This record gives sequence, structure tokens and C-alpha cells, in this order.
Amino acid sequence: MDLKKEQLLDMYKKMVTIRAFESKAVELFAAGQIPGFVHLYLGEEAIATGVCASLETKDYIASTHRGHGHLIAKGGDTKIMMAELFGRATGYCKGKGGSMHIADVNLGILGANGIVGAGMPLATGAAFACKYKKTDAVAVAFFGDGASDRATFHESLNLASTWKLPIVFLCENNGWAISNSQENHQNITDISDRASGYGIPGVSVDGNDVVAVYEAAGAAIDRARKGDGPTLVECKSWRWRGHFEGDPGAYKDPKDQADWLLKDPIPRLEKNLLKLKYATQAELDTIKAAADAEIEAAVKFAQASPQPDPSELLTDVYAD
Amino acid sequence: MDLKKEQLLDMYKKMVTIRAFESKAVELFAAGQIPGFVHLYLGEEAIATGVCASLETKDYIASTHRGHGHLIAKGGDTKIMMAELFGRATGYCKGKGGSMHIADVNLGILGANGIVGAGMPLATGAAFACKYKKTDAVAVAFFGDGASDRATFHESLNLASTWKLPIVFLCENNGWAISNSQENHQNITDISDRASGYGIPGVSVDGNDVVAVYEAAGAAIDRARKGDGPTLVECKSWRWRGHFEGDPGAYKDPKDQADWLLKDPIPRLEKNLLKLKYATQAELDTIKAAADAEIEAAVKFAQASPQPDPSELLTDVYAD
Amino acid sequence: MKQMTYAEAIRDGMRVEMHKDPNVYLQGEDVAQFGGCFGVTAGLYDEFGPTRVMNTPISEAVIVGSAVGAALAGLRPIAEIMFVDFMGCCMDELFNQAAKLRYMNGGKCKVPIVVRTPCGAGMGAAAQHSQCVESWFTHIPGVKTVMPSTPADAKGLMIAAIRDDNPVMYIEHKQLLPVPGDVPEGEYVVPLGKADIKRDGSDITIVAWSWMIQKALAAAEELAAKGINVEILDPRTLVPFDKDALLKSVAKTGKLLIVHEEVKTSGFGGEIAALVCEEGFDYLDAPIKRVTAPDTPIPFAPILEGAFIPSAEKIIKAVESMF
Amino acid sequence: MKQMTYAEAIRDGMRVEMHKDPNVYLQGEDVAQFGGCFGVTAGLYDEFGPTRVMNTPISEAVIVGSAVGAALAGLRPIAEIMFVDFMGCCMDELFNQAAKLRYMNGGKCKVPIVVRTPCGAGMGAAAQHSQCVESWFTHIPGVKTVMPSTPADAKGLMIAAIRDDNPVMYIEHKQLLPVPGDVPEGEYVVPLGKADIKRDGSDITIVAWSWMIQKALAAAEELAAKGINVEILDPRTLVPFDKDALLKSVAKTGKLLIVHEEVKTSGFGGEIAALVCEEGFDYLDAPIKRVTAPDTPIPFAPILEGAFIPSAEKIIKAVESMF
Ligand SMILES: Cc1ncc(C[n+]2csc(CCOP(=O)(O)OP(=O)(O)O)c2C)c(N)n1
Ligand SMILES: Cc1ncc(C[n+]2csc(CCOP(=O)(O)OP(=O)(O)O)c2C)c(N)n1
Ligand SMILES: [Mg+2]
Ligand SMILES: [Mg+2]
Repeated sequence: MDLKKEQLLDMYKKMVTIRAFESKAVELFAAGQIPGFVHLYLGEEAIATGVCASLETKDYIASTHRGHGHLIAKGGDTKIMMAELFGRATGYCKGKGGSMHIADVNLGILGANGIVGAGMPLATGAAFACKYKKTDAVAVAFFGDGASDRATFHESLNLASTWKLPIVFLCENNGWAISNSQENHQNITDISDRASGYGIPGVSVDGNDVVAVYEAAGAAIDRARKGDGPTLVECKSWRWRGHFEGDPGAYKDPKDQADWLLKDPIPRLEKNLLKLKYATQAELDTIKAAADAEIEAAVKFAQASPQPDPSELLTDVYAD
Repeated sequence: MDLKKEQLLDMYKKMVTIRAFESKAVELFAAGQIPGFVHLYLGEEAIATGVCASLETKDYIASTHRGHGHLIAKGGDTKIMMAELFGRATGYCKGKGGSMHIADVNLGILGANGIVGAGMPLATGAAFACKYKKTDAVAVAFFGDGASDRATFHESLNLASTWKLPIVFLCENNGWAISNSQENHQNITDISDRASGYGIPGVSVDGNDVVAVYEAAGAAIDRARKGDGPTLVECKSWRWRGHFEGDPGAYKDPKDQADWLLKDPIPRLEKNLLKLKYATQAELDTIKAAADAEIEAAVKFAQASPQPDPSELLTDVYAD
Repeated sequence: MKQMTYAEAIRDGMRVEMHKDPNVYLQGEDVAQFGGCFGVTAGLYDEFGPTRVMNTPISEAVIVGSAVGAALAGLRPIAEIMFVDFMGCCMDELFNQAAKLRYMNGGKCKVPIVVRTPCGAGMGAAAQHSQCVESWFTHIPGVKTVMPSTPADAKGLMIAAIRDDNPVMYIEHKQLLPVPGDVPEGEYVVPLGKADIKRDGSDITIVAWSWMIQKALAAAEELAAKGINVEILDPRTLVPFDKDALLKSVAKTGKLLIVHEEVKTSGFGGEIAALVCEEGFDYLDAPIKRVTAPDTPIPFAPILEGAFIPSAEKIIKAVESMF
Repeated sequence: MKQMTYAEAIRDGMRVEMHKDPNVYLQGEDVAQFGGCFGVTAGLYDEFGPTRVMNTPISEAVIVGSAVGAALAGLRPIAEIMFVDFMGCCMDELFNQAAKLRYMNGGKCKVPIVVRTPCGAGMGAAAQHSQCVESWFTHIPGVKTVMPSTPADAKGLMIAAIRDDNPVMYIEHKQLLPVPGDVPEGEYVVPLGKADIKRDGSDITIVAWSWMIQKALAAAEELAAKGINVEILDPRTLVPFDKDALLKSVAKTGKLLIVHEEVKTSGFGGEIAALVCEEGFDYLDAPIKRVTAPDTPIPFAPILEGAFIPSAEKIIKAVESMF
């Protein structure tokens, strides 16, 4: 592990910001302030954070329906994000996208996506563009365990491998595809086992250990950047909430849920930081408080933002 | 190998019948007597023959655009087949299907298919029906190396494995997807390597050795019939002709082509039969001559058959 | 008669047939214990067990494709696609497989599958979870397309769809799922291809289906107060389409307004307009008009989504413009 | 001007843009050395090399989906789908990705891709390799749909399609590929959304596109001999659709016959009929009619396929019935 203090503290800041954003989204949804479907990243903060720590703005990511964490980790502004969740004109998508389509294209985000697995072909194409233009940028496709059963997984990994594209396929295995547990939707334990079918390396790591994620994803990103082609990285974690807000997640075994809550990635990183003496508890508390304050401000911004003008319905369909 | 004499001779008969049928199709297409697209099975006769030797009428197969061999091996009548290639009312599909859709549904054939890879989901469903109805029938999905890159490959193997369905995924790796050689469309050598991504066994065999095919496919079929779930079987062979008649196949290396022609599965089986003293050369010649005669008769039948009545255009769209 | 919601009525239709015919089974994402994303299949897993109500992986192509294969092998599958918006992930299986296998095999097989799927906007689900694309399916010979607007129709058409020997797209509207209504008990069948007059009238015919029937009914009440007596025709199934019923109504009223939630261009309204032009031109005493969604993706913000969905107000305005 | 076939003209359009803009590249099954299933891309691999003309695996979803991703990252991909019949294998990538990303992102990105694909019957290729389904694409806001009928249009529209910042379905007709014609050299652009009068006339307007222009022209010659002077309007692009040109023509002739090779129900003809009803009803002195393929899959036997395809004879009969 060759993580510097600032890097690790920056990851900590990202993770608690995601945590604060998502925790607030729980409240706001329950209070009826956020319309539509909201899929939260609570418990999975270490994955996006650990991965994006090795990415620059020029690099691409494809996000998912569970995309808030990806956007924050890639550098998104929580005010503009919150405004989008509220459907306001000041949001990233001018209120046209909402939680399921939230993205900042200027940060290299190829869209959050309401179609499970749809991000993989997009990221494959972006990776092709990086190779074609001979930039040293790379692409990362985030997707879930459920998405690893979709058509697009297979076609994307096969093409990316055959063309040796600079891409990382980053599977967030949180154990569930809505109500369907992993063992009910595929007959394998390690999704990284699928890599060999494409002639690429596959690796599985503890997705609740941000350092482990950073190292595995970082190595894969390096490999891609050097021109050695794609890697399949599986990060094993757990979806704390129901599939979307409103789903109580009654299908989960309470014991499993309790066990996983104990594996919370944030205290784990805290312990690490304290042990390394990179921060005191007071300093960590300050970072957390700042994240909470940032999100409070984001909510205020969103609430004070105007609704889109109804004429916006008809704009942005075609580019001229 | 526990193949009885009659079995082996029956395979020989099937193989030479396929050879005769396809050789005649070359001529007829060149002479302008067969319209549309014709994809020939020349050189791959051992695969369908070796596989179908373990199947009964109640068992299902999904065929492909290169389907004549499958149909003959599953028990199809060459007269009715030839009539279909000619587009005559007496053909298997009343002239509505042609070479690309030729099938006998009463032999458990789920259709030849013009959509690459489309047979795999169909066979998966038929295998589900076998399990659901608790018959001990099984399904075999034939598909090519090219088809192993399609969406449907992935989704079918995953579902069949998760549900432990009685099915064999039978890949005919003939080295080519039209003009694209295997190494240009996938970054693996053995397509059977894809099996582990679904938690099922995978095996690769010499597809020009009918006995090897029989054994590998037979073991997989047995496994399926016993309720132990799917197997991926890859049979390596070579497409002798262009992709379809009319394609000279100029992209093939002449040396590769010559090498593979030497691996002709029919003389290979002949040698075996002679060595085992299951037949004399004269007996084999008689079988061949009978096959040729059968195909001649099939052509006559087709040529003498009526065109479909134009009113047939509008029938068979819906079942009432 | 029993009072139940549209969702319950759909389920009741499936139940009746699953009890009657052991070859009927249900597969889809989260349809088992979870009861489906909208609760439509709740309880069926407990009632019929894990061999007849099955969760699938997220694999739309094989959900539909395996249903086709199972149907060829003698079963009568009901396959749920969680949102009609996802049909792009399994279009080949519907379009080139389910729809054509019978024809390509010279009529020697049949493909009795029902693809159940919810459509429609109104819940802030944005561009990929709110659409209506029924005209696509009507453009595929070999497929039937069913779009019930009431609980009773939902049940009766479900039973008819399951019994039909052809692939049927059965499209439920998300906004209608909680709507209650009287539903006949037992084997209640509404034949495919028979329209229903949802409101008798004499001055103008509105043809609408699914959720839009409610919008049309609301508009008709207000128009009645203004002295315009609207007839509302619900085709219930777009294929087969009950042309005779429509022509009869237009012959009576002389005017036709088409209302649909699909985007305008190449929505099924175009087909209806063309049909009436071809066979009922002389009945018309005013141009046929359409009230539809605009040609845009569906926006997230409620204020924009509200402007997207055809409203009673827009229907009223369009009707008034025709007098 | 240079004499070339429609296939050569398509290729010439691609060549011009590939020389001009290094971000334009081509991917698809067998498009490289093999030159594509119909030879349309022959020579491009030799001219532009393996980094700009690439064979893909048989993976339609990622052919289109990766084109979308590459476009988001600044390239201008041309993706070939070997037959339009296979669009069901990548419909989601067109429908929910290419078409909607711009809107869903509040206009902050663009998706300049061209999906080139051949359509049409007439070669005995049967039910899964002979279809026309353009109306599907016209039902997807965000996508443009181009269907050239002549070599010159093929080239000019190809260049316009590549330069367009939106996803464009560019649909070539297999029967037109070998047809020769005069084609301007260099950067010849035919703007999307501008119809062309393929034959001037005064008695009736026929709107047709792609291969059907040839059928309509043949019919018009015979009808001229019978004293009926047909105007043939080729919209060239269905989205955007040149409504003004059509209304102008119908205003002149008073009659409209729509001819398309798609099956009848929910073909684009319905949309045209509805448009003219809405905005040109008073111009009409006879009911709008359609000559289309019947609502069936496409049969293999040449005698049946011949009966499937709309013919000059059927057009003549339909025109005569309108006088
Ligand atoms: C093609 C498609 N099928 C189904 C859905 C409905 N759906 C949304 S999220 C989801 C589960 C996704 O599971 P996974 O990929 O593991 O991601 P997670 O939600 O666990 O993060 C499903 C089935 C969809 N949006 N798109
Ligand atoms: C979905 C789809 N994509 C492309 C094609 C065009 N096509 C027909 S056969 C073929 C090659 C198939 O290769 P393979 O699966 O190896 O079978 P083979 O022809 O070698 O037997 C292609 C690309 C098709 N029919 N369907
Ligand atoms: Mg998951
Ligand atoms: Mg092959």
C-alpha cells in the first residue's frame, strides 16, 4: 500500500460525503420531497471511492441506477446533484434526468443509467475512443451482480478483450438484484470467474475495504492505461437499504443484514487512519461535520432552486 | 468407446447423406435452382451426426442458419428438405422457410434460425419444459463460434445453469464467423473456457472425429438427462465452403484450407470402420451410392413438386 | 361480481388459468416471493410454488426467448418484463422468434406466450421507465397486443391472452394498477379483438385505450356540461383491432379524435387515422385529430412530466376545436 | 457528376467524410477486408487501415452501444448492422441510450452516430433477412431516419447523416445497391428533412421512399399513358419529415396514395395519413389510400415473396380506384 496521507484522507472525505448525501436522501424521500425512484449507495461507499481515486477528469466512467456515489467520487458537486434529485432547473440534467440519470458529462460520466447493464457498451466505446485518439485516458464501467447476467456484459467484455481496450469492468457485487440474491441469479460465487471466458484477468476483493478496492482497481486501471487491455474487478459488498427507497427489503435475512452492517467501510477506514496516525478522532469528526454541512447546504440550494420552465419539455431532444 | 457396429454404420450413413445433400446443394445453387441464402455443412458432418446419435425424437434441438446437417442427423427426410430448399409446397415449411428456416417441428426441432445465437434461448426454454413436465427429454442448442459472442449465449448459459436445466450447449467452432476468424472475434482459443463463468463443465473435442463427438456429447446428454444440468461442448472443425454459397472464401489461408480438407471426417470414420471390420470397402461404397441415389430422388421430388399457391402468403400468420 | 383493483384483476386472471391449466407458468424478474416490482404477482408464489412462479436473472432476451422455446415444447408461459421500456432488450425474441416461427415453419407450430409488462408515465420514473410503445408491437405480424383500461377488462383479457395460441403482448398501465372496479368471478373471458364503448355519445368519437380512457372520460364529463356528447371507444386490443366498431361509431358521430399516451409520430393513432381514411372517409365531417404525448423523451421533473402526459384539458380543447 | 451505383455512392459519402474528419470511423460485422455482406464498404479497409475500419464480433448490442460511448467521447462512429432485421438485437442501445442520452443529460451531450443498415425484400432471404421496419425508428424521439432512393441521394444523405450531431438510422435498400445513377463529386450534401419530387404531376400525389420510388415511377409511366399524371414525392428522410412539401403537393393534386414496403399496420404510412388529415384535410377530394405489404412475415418461395412486395400493378390499380 503506497497511499499517502492526503490520498487516504481524501477518500475518507469522499466516503463520508456519500454517506451524508445518501442518508439525507433517505429522509427527503420519506418526506415526499424527492419524486420517482431512488436507489441508494449506503454501505457501498468504499467501492466508488476506491476506484475513482485512481481516475482523473479525462477518464470515463459509466454509472448505474445506483449512481450518486459514483458521481461524488468522480468529483460531482453535491448541490447540483441534490437539485437534480429534486427535479430543479439547476440540477445536473436541468431536472430532466432525476436520480436515475444523474451525471456530469463534463466529468467524463457517460450517464447514470436506468437500463441495467447498459453502461458497459458505452464505457467500451469510450475506451475505444481513448485508444483511437491515443490519449492515455481509460474507462471504468460500474455495474452490479445482477447486471453481470445481462447480454451487454458478455458482448462488452468480449469486444473490449478482443480489441484490447483500456477499460476496467467494475462489478459491485452487493449480493442482490432487487429481491433476487446472487445464488438465485447465477451459479457462481466469484463473478471474477467470468473473466477467463474472455481471456482477461479477473480479481475479487473486499468491497468494504477502500484500500483493497483502491489497490485492485488501481492495478487494473494502470494495466488499461499501459495498453494491456481490460480487467474484470469484482468488489464484494452489501446493499444496506431496500432496492429502492420504499422497498423494506423484507427478503433479506436479518442476521446477514446485521453482519454486514458491522462491516461498515467507514469505521474501518477510520481505524486505519487513526492507527496510521494520519488523523485524530477530532479531525475525522470535523471532516464528517463538514460533509454533513455540505449536504445541508445542498438541500437548501435544491429547495431554493426554481422548477424547470414547462417549455423545457420540448428542448434538448435533438442537437442542431 | 462402446459404440456398436450398427450405431457406427448408422453414423456413417448419416454423414454421407449429409455430404451428398450438401454437395448437391452446391450444384443446384450454382445452377440457379435454389433461391436465397444457402449455408452448407460440408466438412462438419461429424458434429451433428455424433451429437444426434444420442438423441431420441422426443429430445429437442435448436438449429442454425447452417442447419441441413442437423435436420438430417435428427431424422429429417431429404425429399421434404430438398423441396423446402426449392421453395415448394411439399417442403417442410410449405416453401415459406427455405434453407435458413428449414426444420421439422415433429422431430423436436425448434427451428433453424436466421438470427445468429437465437436458438440458445429457445432450447433453454424447451429444456425447461422437459424439466417442468418431468419427461426425461433433453435439449441441445447448436451454435457457432461466432454465435458464442452473442448476448443470447450468455443469458442462456446463465439461466440454464442457475435452473439446472437438461440442456447441452453445442458449439460448432468452424473457425469462422463469415470472414472473421476466431482470433479476430474473441480472445480465447477454447470456447469451452466460457463454461466456468457459469459454473458448468466445459469440454472441447475434435469435431471431425465422430466418435469423439459422440462420446463428449453423449456424456453431456446423459448428464442432462440425469438432472445434473447443462454442459458446454465445443467441437472444433472447419467450414469447407465460403460462408454462404456465392462467397468464395478468399479470406481463408489456402494452406489452412488444404490442411483441413485432409482432416475430412468421412474417410476418417471409414478407416475406423474398416479397421474394426464393421464393414468392407464395398459395403461402404454401397452406403454412399445409396445416399447419392437418395439425394437424386430428393431433387427429382423437389423439382416435380408444385409451387405454393399464392394464397399461402396470407395463411399461418396466426393460429386460431 | 367482486370489487378489486386492476392489479388484483390481472392476478386473478392468471390464477384462474393457472388452476385450470397446469401448463401455465410465470417467469420474470422478482415475480416470486417479492410479488413483482408493482406487486401484481403477489401471492402467486405461495399459491403455486417455486416450480410455477420463478424469478429469473436480469436477462430479458432469455426471459422471452425461453418462453418461446417452452411454448414450442407444449407449455403456456407468462413472461413478465418489468417495464415495457425494457422490450428493446428482447425485441429480437419477440419480433423474429415468437412472431415468425409459426409462419416460417409453414403453420406447423404455435407459440402461445403472454408477455406481461407495465407501461406509462406519471410516477416520476423518467425517460427509461415511463414509456408507451405499443405501436411497435402492432407492427409485428404474428403478435397480438392487448391494453386493458379497467379491472374487468384486465381480467377477461388476461384469460383470453393466456388461452390464445399466439404470442400476446399484454400491457398493463402503472397508473391503473391501484384503480378498483367490479370484476366477474371465475372464468370471465373478454375476447381479443372486440372493442368496448366506454361512454355512449352522439357528437364525436374519441378512441383511446389504457390510462387514456380515464382522461377521455374526465374530458367527456366536462364536455357534456358544455353540450357536447362524446362517445368513447376503447378498442381494448390494438391487434386484432375492431375496425367495425370504430367505423360504426364514426358513422354515427361524424368526428374522430384519437387520444394516446405514446409519442405522436408513428404512434398507433396514425394507423387508426389511416384506417378511417381508407374505409370511413365519407363519414367524416371534420378532420381527424390526435391528442398525444409530444415527440420527446419523458422528463423527470413532475412539472415537465405533467406537461408530457395528454390531459383532459388538452382533450377538451381538441374536441372543442372540432366543432 | 460521375456515374456510380447506389452502393458506390454510399461508400463515396463515407470516404469523403473519412478523409475530411479523422474522428469518423466504421465498425460492424465483416466490414473490413470482406467489404460487408453486400460489398458496400469494399476498399475502405485498404484506404483507411485497420484502425478506422473494424470488424466486430457478432454482438449487435455492443456494436451500437459502443458507438454511442465513442460518440460521447468525441468520435463520429458509423456502425453497420448487417440487416435491419437484426435491430431487435440492439434496440435498447438505440432506443434508450442513443436517442435519450442528450435529453436525460439536459442537453449537455450529443450522440453523433450513424447506424447503416440494409432493408428490404426481393432476394429470397425469407422472414428474418428481408424486412422493412422504419416506422419503429420514427417512433423514437431523438433519432433521425434516412431512406435514400437514388445514388445521388444516397451519397448526399450519407454525408449529411455523418455530419449530423444526432443518432441517424441510415437505411439502404438491398435492391437499390446495384442501381446506377449520376452522383455529384466531392462534398455533396443533401440536407436531412427536405423531400424531393421524383416526378412532377398534377392529378395525384404518391408518397413513397427507398425501393418503392422505383415501383411508383414504373406505375406512373403506365398511368401517364392512361392519362393520369402522377406526382411522386420522396421524403428521403422520414424524421425529420418534410410535411410542407407533402401538403403542397396534396394541395395541388387533391389526392394522396401512400406506398411503402413495410407491412401495413403501423407502417409509416399511417403517420403520413394522420398528418394530412390533421393539416391538409380540405385539400383531399378522395380518401387517402395505402399500397403496402400485407400483415405477414416474409415468405421464402419467390412466388410468395413476389406477392408480398408492393408492385407497380398494385399501385396502378389503387390509383385508378381513386378516380
Ligand atoms: C434491462 C433491465 N432489466 C431490469 C431492470 C429493473 N432493475 C433495476 S435495478 C435491478 C437490479 C439490479 O441489480 P444489480 O445489477 O445487482 O445492481 P444493484 O441494484 O444491486 O446495485 C433491476 C432488475 C432494469 N432497470 N433494466
Ligand atoms: C444477430 C445476427 N447477426 C448477424 C447475422 C449475420 N450472420 C449470419 S451467419 C453469421 C456468422 C455466424 O458465425 P458462426 O456463429 O460461427 O456460425 P457459422 O456460420 O460459422 O456456422 C453472421 C454474422 C445474423 N444472421 N444474425
Ligand atoms: Mg446487486
Ligand atoms: Mg463459425
